[in-house]
Amino acid sequence: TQVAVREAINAAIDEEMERDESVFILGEEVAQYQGAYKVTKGLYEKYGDKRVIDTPITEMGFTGLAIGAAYKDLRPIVEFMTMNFSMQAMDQVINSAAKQYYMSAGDLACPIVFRGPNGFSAGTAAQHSQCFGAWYSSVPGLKVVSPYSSEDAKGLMKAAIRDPNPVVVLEHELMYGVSFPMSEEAMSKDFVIPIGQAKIEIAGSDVTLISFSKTVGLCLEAAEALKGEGISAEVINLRSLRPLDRKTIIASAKKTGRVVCVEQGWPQCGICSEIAAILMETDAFNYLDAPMERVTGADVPMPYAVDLENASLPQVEDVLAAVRRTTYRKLAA
Amino acid sequence: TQVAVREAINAAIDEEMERDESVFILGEEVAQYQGAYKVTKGLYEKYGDKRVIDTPITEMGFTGLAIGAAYKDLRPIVEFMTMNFSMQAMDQVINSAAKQYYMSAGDLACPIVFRGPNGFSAGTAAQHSQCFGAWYSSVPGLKVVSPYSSEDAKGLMKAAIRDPNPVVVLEHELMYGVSFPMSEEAMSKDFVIPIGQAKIEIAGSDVTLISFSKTVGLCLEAAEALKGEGISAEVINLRSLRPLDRKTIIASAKKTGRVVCVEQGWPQCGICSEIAAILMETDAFNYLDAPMERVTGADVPMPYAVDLENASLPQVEDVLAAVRRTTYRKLAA
Amino acid sequence: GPAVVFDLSGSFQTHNLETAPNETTECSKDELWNMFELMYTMRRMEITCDNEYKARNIRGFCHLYDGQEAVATGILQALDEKDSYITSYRCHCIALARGGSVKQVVAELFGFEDGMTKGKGGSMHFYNKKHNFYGGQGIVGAQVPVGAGLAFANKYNTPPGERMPVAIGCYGDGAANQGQIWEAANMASLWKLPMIFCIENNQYGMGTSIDRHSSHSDYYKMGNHIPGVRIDGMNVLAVREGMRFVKDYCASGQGPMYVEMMTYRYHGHSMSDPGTTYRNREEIAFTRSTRDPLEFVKKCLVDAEFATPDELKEAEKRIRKDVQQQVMEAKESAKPSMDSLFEDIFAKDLVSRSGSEFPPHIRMPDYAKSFWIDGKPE
Amino acid sequence: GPAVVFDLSGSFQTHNLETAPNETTECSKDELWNMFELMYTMRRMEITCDNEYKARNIRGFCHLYDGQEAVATGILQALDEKDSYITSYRCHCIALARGGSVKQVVAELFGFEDGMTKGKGGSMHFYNKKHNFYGGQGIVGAQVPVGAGLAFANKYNTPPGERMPVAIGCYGDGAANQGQIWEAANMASLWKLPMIFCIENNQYGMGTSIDRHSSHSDYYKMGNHIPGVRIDGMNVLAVREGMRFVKDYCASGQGPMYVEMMTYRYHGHSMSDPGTTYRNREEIAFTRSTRDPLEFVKKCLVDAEFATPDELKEAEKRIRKDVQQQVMEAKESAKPSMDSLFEDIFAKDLVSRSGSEFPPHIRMPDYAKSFWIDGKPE
Ligand SMILES: Cc1ncc(C[n+]2csc(CCOP(=O)(O)OP(=O)(O)O)c2C)c(N)n1
Ligand SMILES: Cc1ncc(C[n+]2csc(CCOP(=O)(O)OP(=O)(O)O)c2C)c(N)n1
Ligand SMILES: [Mg+2]
Ligand SMILES: [Mg+2]
Repeated sequence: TQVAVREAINAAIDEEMERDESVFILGEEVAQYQGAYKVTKGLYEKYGDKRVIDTPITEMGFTGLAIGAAYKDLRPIVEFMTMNFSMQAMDQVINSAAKQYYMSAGDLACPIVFRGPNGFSAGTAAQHSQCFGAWYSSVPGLKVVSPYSSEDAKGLMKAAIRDPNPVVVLEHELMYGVSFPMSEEAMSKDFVIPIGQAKIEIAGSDVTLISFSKTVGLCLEAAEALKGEGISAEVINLRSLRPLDRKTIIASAKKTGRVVCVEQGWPQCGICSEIAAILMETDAFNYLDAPMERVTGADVPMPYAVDLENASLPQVEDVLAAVRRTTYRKLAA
Repeated sequence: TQVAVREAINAAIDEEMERDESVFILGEEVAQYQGAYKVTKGLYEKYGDKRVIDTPITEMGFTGLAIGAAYKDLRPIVEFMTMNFSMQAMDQVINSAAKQYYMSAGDLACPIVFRGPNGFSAGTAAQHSQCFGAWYSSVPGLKVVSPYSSEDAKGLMKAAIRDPNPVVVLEHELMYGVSFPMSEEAMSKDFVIPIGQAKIEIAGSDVTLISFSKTVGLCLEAAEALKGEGISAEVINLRSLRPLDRKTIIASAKKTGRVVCVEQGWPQCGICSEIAAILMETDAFNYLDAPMERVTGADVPMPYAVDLENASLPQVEDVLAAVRRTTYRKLAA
Repeated sequence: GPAVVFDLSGSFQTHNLETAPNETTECSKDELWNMFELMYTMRRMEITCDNEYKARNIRGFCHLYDGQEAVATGILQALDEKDSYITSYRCHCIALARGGSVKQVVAELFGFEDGMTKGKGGSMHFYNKKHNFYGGQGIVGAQVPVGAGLAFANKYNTPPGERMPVAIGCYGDGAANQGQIWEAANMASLWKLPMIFCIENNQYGMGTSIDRHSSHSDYYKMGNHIPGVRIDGMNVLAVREGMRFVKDYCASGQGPMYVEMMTYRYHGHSMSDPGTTYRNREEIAFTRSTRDPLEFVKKCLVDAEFATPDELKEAEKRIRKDVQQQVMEAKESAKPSMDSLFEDIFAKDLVSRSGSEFPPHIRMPDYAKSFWIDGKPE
Repeated sequence: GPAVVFDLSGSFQTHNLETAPNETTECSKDELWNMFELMYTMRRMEITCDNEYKARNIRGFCHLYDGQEAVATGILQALDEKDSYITSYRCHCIALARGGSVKQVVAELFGFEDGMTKGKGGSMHFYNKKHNFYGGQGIVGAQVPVGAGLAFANKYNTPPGERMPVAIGCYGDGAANQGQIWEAANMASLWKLPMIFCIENNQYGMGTSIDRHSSHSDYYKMGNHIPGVRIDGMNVLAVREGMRFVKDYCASGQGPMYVEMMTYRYHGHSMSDPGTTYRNREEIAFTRSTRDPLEFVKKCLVDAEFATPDELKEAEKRIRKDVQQQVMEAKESAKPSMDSLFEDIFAKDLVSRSGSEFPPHIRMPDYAKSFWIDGKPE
């Protein structure tokens, strides 16, 4: 079956709400309006205003409130209309949720999901295009996942809701409407993707392309193009940013000897930077035939005009250019 | 002359307030109490309540307010009692200050300084020990500096205040009381350290140690110890985290062929990660005789008990262990 | 010509105040014509934006102001350009009135070089420092403490005891419960800043009606001990007169004031919202037919014998044409140059405002295409 | 024994309420003795902490509660353990009263294994979920929306129409203008949550007196339309009686209430603050001699003939000894094991509460010393 990412997330939330009375969702416009991006469609009709709750536009407040509910073993799903607005609630997410289990030496768990579209959209400019992958993934006590496909979206969302810890789910607005085939297994109510495991989307032998969220699609496109050039690319969809699946990254790097990382966020201290550090500090280094390349968002606040916006975001050609640089030596040999 | 870091910062602020009527400072307890850490000592008496302003404990509000004042060409210095509390104001710092000049295509500048102690202290536990180096340094439109010594502290603070852009100054509580010699030049009212330039604290040939803030001291200690082992370490004090002085990093890496980065913050997507990525994507890679090593804070929320806290923070032995690993091959050769 | 006195009774409610705005106001022919023309230009500009958006010439968000024209217009009449203005993403019309042109606004929405922010900002990001207009803010509520900072600067720069320029921060009913607004109000009250907290109550924050997002729906009382005024925001003369009162209070050092403008938004929240799922068409139609701010000002013009219906039709035609013309000109504008991507990250200098300082390196998605200040990689 | 009636007139002020707390209260001998003993234990514990801090056995921050004992004690008497309690960093005494012991509190401050949070939290981080105590929060204001969430859960878990357990969120006068508190209050009011917003007004936020940080200093009115009560926080009987009234209101589904406790902090803000630069010694001495909550409860005991002065002396001696004893025991505790550094990052399971889930890799400063779940590097 073909399922759009939006429906996959919706199904995951719906199934988990059905399965567990303690699950509820709150956020701006999630109930009567069915979500600014219609991700919560039908939930208000089905579960009513006890469990599907429109909030005032007060991110710090409703995030704190949801965290309090989680301390008491409810399982809130907090929708940020976009993750940009989670910045108003950053202190609550980090200091009251992520660090809580540790600070209380295991007395207070915080089973909560923070979700919403992350990163760029189309023409929404600097304040509405920030990627929070690197920031959230740096925080111990949090789990962070970021789906690419519909299967990812469903399986990771269900895992996030069932997890007894705070989980940030970084979705992508431009993926909501994209449909993917979904396996029988993935259609089932028991389908859960373990947090912390990357997925090898395509196996390959010459170069490893690593990404998460929408730009996994870019890597797949690039892999397809590279095929024509006789280059076999392995594509890793990270799925989880915390814990990062170091094993899969390292094994692939060892296998191919060449790594290109792709993300839409700003370059400095990004997910690609971390992968560079992992390659440096592990055995993988000895297997590298070329330095890792990264392809990232431009180091500017996102401009509005379409050409400037495009130039600020990774494109297939950018990935291909990086791959060519990194495979250059081999091809020349 | 020996000057403590606290006095150096104080002098910088005092001199700039004297020089420019548009400079003022606000924050919790900065005026009558003279600062929680006494950094603003004497300023209230000297400049009065127009320019040295105690605020309510409302970080988001007073940060936004200061930004508005900066839009009108005043030059506010915002003291966060510690940078941890800047998380409540994160949205204002990033969305209203950092991105503003770009979003307005150069119409609205935001000449403002955000300063305060950053990172760990002694026994203040998880919510009061976070390092914000990586996060802030990832944001285009911001400048980020982090002094180690008194000269750094004075020169960078003055540069920050004079800069027509938002500058984050990451100080360190445990350094406030530490005294350093200060040159005649640094004592002068015209002493300004250019933002974006690292300082080579010690030149060396075998290995490069890179750090910022308090842990520069650790690198200096390590360098001293290594001398005894016949290893000549170059120590780079980054001073600025944004713009990062890529040139100095790369040149040193090329020279020594071995790099160890040290920071107190969490490892994932940290400053060390970024340096790994820089070494990967530049010419420097070809000069590396060993993979870069990083020494970072432990990947846990900061615990309170002293032994656990110590174990969570880089110690000289950790730096030495990393240096030994990275120089191992050479020594063995 | 001689000014006419208009009756404003019933247009105001006050909170914590011993005085109140005048219940009548004088207005000259010129003044009223100016207001009408500005409001009609706003209306036409917004309607054009709607069409251009549908024609896919505008991307991203696009929040229209039609229905609320009397609010900004009345405010702008009561304040002068020394007073600072900051508002939310719903900012096209203020950009227009504070030193901008239809062409500049629309060119921005097209993402063109001649746009007010050269294609960098889009719908939510208009600014005009020279005219004391500070945006344009995509983040709900964030403009309010920033606005208090503008007021702070006004106070800072005015000798003690003298009348201060004021600052106004406009925000929606949905934004009104944002905590940072209260934080700003506390400081403004504590420090007696000449700050106007102005809630444009158009009854909805996106799809949520005020009774569902605010436990206190008398927004002019939300400042608690801070005085407040509720104003009929569909009556431009009431807005102007009410704001004169408010400005006078704030400018004289008595501290901030809350203002609630009762108004309505005709369009959906942004372009993806039809605006008809959470409120019914009758409600919109009823408001349009009974409270439309443009119809009101036209009626005033005719009633005062400042204009005949034909003159108004004539003027409308002229303005429509002018808007159309400016939109055409906007379309001639060029796309921003690729080099502009690297500009405006850092300011070089506040005094000369002489353009950008460039960071040493601006990484691009393809590293090889990065900007280096000296032209070559390190 | 028979209960005695105590006069509480003058102990309360109300806002937006038609009813008010009783002006008299009944109290039995046992009840009053219990309150006294708890309060005196709190006092001795805090004084001991002061000494131990000065002896360098405690590190970091250490915020003491002496002077404010009647507040927590009275609240705890009025609520029961099904009611949730959350407060700020000034939390030792609530940890004590909500299921903790002097030993556990002090051992935590020593950074020992037997500490209430096993040496992980220190002074600001006490919790006891079993006893519905949720901290302990190092970030000013943050506990208040979280507290509203506890109230939310109480409502969620109670069948509609039934009496709900309440939640109380305590915070200081300095915290009271944090915007997130207003955000929480708006939701609590909108959704009729059984939430008590409790301001412990000890007159100062660190070194800043209320008139310098708050434009509105009638904190019980800060909820605006939300009802409020001001209570003499030095009178434990008034606190108890007032809080019964408040609890009753909130539990019955009428929505939240604001409470202002008039109290005083004897110590400086934390250990680095002598507490005497921004307020003079006379003020402290005067409060101690005229309003001390312990002297007050002792006087009540004697006046009601529940105790003789000698019995009280005896009891004080016993409690002092007990505190001392427990501190000694705390000192015998071990330092936390190094392995505990890796525990409690993730919970494994909410139901069995069976300890930690370990991430695959926990990086340590020296990479080689990292934790790997399967014991070896990838
Ligand atoms: C912090 C934040 N949260 C959410 C949003 C998304 N958002 C944009 S406008 C809006 C509704 C605001 O309503 P209101 O304040 O009444 O203003 P109006 O649109 O009616 O002018 C929302 C929820 C945002 N931009 N920022
Ligand atoms: C967000 C934040 N800002 C600042 C601080 C530093 N700080 C800790 S307590 C305190 C004063 C709080 O005063 P008040 O709320 O009156 O409580 P009290 O200490 O009197 O009990 C401050 C400024 C903090 N912990 N968190
Ligand atoms: Mg609205
Ligand atoms: Mg206080």
